[in-house]
Amino acid sequence: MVTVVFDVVLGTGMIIAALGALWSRELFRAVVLFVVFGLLVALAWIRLQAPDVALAEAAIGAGLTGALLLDAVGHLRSARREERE
Amino acid sequence: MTRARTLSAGLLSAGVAVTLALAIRDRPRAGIDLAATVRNAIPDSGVEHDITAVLLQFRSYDTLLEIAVLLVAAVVALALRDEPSSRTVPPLETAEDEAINTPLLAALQRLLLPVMLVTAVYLLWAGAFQPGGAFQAGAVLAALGVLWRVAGSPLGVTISAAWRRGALVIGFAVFLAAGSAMLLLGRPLLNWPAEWAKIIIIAIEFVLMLSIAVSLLGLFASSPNAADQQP
Amino acid sequence: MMSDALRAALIPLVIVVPLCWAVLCLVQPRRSPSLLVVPGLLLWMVVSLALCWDVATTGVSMHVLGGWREPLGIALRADGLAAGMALLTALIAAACGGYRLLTPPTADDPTAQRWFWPLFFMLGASLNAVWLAADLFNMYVGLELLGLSAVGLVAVSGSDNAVSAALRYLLAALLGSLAYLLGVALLYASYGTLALSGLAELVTHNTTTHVAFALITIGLCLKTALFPLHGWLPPAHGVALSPVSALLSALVVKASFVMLLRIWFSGGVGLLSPPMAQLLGVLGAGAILWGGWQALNHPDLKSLVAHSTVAQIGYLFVAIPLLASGASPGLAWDGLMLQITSHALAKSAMFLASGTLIVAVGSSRVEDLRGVNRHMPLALFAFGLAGVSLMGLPPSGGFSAKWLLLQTALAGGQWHWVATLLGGGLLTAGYVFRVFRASFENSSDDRFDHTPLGWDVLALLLAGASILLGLAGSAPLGLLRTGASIPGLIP
Amino acid sequence: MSIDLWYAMIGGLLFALAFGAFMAHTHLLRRLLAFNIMGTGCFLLLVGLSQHGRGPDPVPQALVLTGIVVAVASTALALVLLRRWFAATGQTTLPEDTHA
Repeated sequence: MVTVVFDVVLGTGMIIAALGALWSRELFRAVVLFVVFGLLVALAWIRLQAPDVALAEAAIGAGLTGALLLDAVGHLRSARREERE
Repeated sequence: MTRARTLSAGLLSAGVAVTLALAIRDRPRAGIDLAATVRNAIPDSGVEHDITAVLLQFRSYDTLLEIAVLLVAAVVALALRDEPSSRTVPPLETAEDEAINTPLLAALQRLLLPVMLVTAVYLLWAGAFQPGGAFQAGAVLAALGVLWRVAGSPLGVTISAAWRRGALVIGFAVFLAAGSAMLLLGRPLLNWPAEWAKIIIIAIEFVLMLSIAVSLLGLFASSPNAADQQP
Repeated sequence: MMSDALRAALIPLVIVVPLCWAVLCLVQPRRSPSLLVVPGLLLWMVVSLALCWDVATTGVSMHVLGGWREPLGIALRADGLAAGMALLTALIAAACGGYRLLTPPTADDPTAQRWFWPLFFMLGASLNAVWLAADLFNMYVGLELLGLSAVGLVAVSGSDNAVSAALRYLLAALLGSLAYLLGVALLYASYGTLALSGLAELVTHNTTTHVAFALITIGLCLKTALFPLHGWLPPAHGVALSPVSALLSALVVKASFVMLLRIWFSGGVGLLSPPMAQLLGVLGAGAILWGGWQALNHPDLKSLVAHSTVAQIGYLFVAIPLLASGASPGLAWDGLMLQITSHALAKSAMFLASGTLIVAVGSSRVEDLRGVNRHMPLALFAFGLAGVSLMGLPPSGGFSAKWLLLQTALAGGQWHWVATLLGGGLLTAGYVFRVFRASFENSSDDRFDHTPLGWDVLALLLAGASILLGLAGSAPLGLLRTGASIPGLIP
Repeated sequence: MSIDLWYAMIGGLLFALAFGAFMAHTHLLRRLLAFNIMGTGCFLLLVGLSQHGRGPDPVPQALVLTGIVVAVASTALALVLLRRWFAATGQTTLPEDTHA
């Protein structure tokens, strides 16, 4: 029973985080939600009895891709700020 | 973004959702139980962990090509960094960058460095028996590198371009050389001799870890703007 | 006499040799490239020739990678189509590589040269990996390697336009592979195997399978740039370095098409319904007309040639309903094979010749070609020969291809394709003559840059080979029929 | 309904939602986010649906590991190109989409 509730909550959370990552007005927020999404998916992989994938998802999917995207957002932002000044 | 574009995208999205729902509902349950086949073949593979066996034995050719994909991405990143862009935006010290250079982070880094190194090696070694392996270990090493780069190299070590290129390619090169060497022995490509399988796989995993880490880090560090910040 | 061990190694060697050279070019970039590259191209050609010879004499052969049989492991399957495409790849790669080697050094060359060759060999290896693949997921990885190498090659030419074209290409390629992968996911979940041969035995009619095949088809059509999913192709092929454009148009778009053929006719045997086949044919017809019309009106020479690729891809898809109808599958198969090969040769020749003309004129606009006929007769002749094949004039390979397709359409009573094939030929004639009319206009301007003679020779060789396919097509067609899995086809 | 089927359905829904966003957005970074979520949806569907009624299967899990590495390589390559494009033109969308 507890696990059923957990799965329902986790699945819903993944959808909500994904929607946030896809449609947030602010880009920075979208990327942060993407990282959150990646961590939730890592949990889902554990529920699917795929610990290898969970590790990879957390390290690469959420961690590295997230870092890459955050770096890019920061870059775009700072360049924009410079332009305005 | 126009209204028409959003509307048509929404319709497409709904269409895909319905189609996939139907596909999932009507899935036939015919066919082969490949998981059982894998289980039966594990004793012959030289490794105990099933995923590692799939990645480096049964479907090792896929993994070889996958490492090639990573190598290509890293090569393109290096190529684009090398070329002088016509109108490069000057490098900027942003507020975020300054905030990152704190003593706290430096301390954290000094603490995390050995921990992450140990984690990476453990993950690599564990891959033969339980979850873990070259990819996860490589990613942890790459994360280490990212942290290193973000806060400036604490040990004052910089790696020359030639070394970095060598580290980038070594995983793929060793994997390819080992696989092709089997052809010289009159065996199929990537067909390891049973008694050597384990040692070969671990050796390949080790160099793969290095190359995966360097590729991922290289992809992170070789954006045109980041290049300007490096000596 | 080849030893058995060497024969068994031929299939993987076709992939391993270019992979090795990709690594060598990466670790030894400072060396003069020709010393390294030329032996690589020669060895690659020798291995591909040997594979063709082996398949032609002993028939289809398999290579069980890692010694693990399907469905547990992955196998490479060398049938006539795979061996023939591997040889075609080696030939066109040698010509394009030679063209690149003969390019006089310029200011941006050190970096461009250094990164060009690893990507070039990776592209070749991934093409061969796709031709030989017999596993759904392996095809996905091969296609991704191909896509990223191709995008990289477009991007390394470095201009701002190249970067945006590469981005657009990359997005299309990624979307296409995801659609493909989702289809593969549904198939694996349904049948528990990724091997095409295994799938063929298990596959049945049901919603999931139809959705999976539809997703795979959409993804691969996007990658093949089938109208109306072709938007990414003209900028990418138009802006890349000329030898890169030649490789992309001649071979890279064909890779996803060959996968489509294999998946429909070797994997999902009997799944292709007549309406689906007709739909692919109609889109192909749309491509022929739309691409031809665009080529007729585009001011830029390389974009004209790129739009011509969109149109010529259409012919490949028009062949699908003809193949599926089963009226005379042998004719349709031969026509399709000739269209693939003769277009590959003609289009690479045309891109190389266009590149030469553009360098000589110093402009990429068609109208700036004024007077080029007196200064660049060889390049223009190569362009014309390639044009003859694309138009489908006898005695070219393009003529035989279109003639065979026409005959099949008539035999099957599919009259609507006849009009399309003829209309497409007229449009092709229109855009080829447009280039010629511009070139033959008198001009007082004599300021043409010198170009290497080798460039013209390479373009002429490719164009000549495309014509020759029409005169001596029986041997290659015999090879390409080996092991083809089309219902009703007598090998 | 099994856990596997539940996550397979979530995966399918994620794919569809992200596909909509991929088509709707013109900003390249947003399209990359959508691409990554589509990929994750696809992976979940692959593993979930394959394991549904069959138990854990290492083959699709290994395929997903391969897929994740390919996805991060593609994303990183796209970001390098995007930065280059942005540095040259100050644009974050492709020229064809700017006026769309």
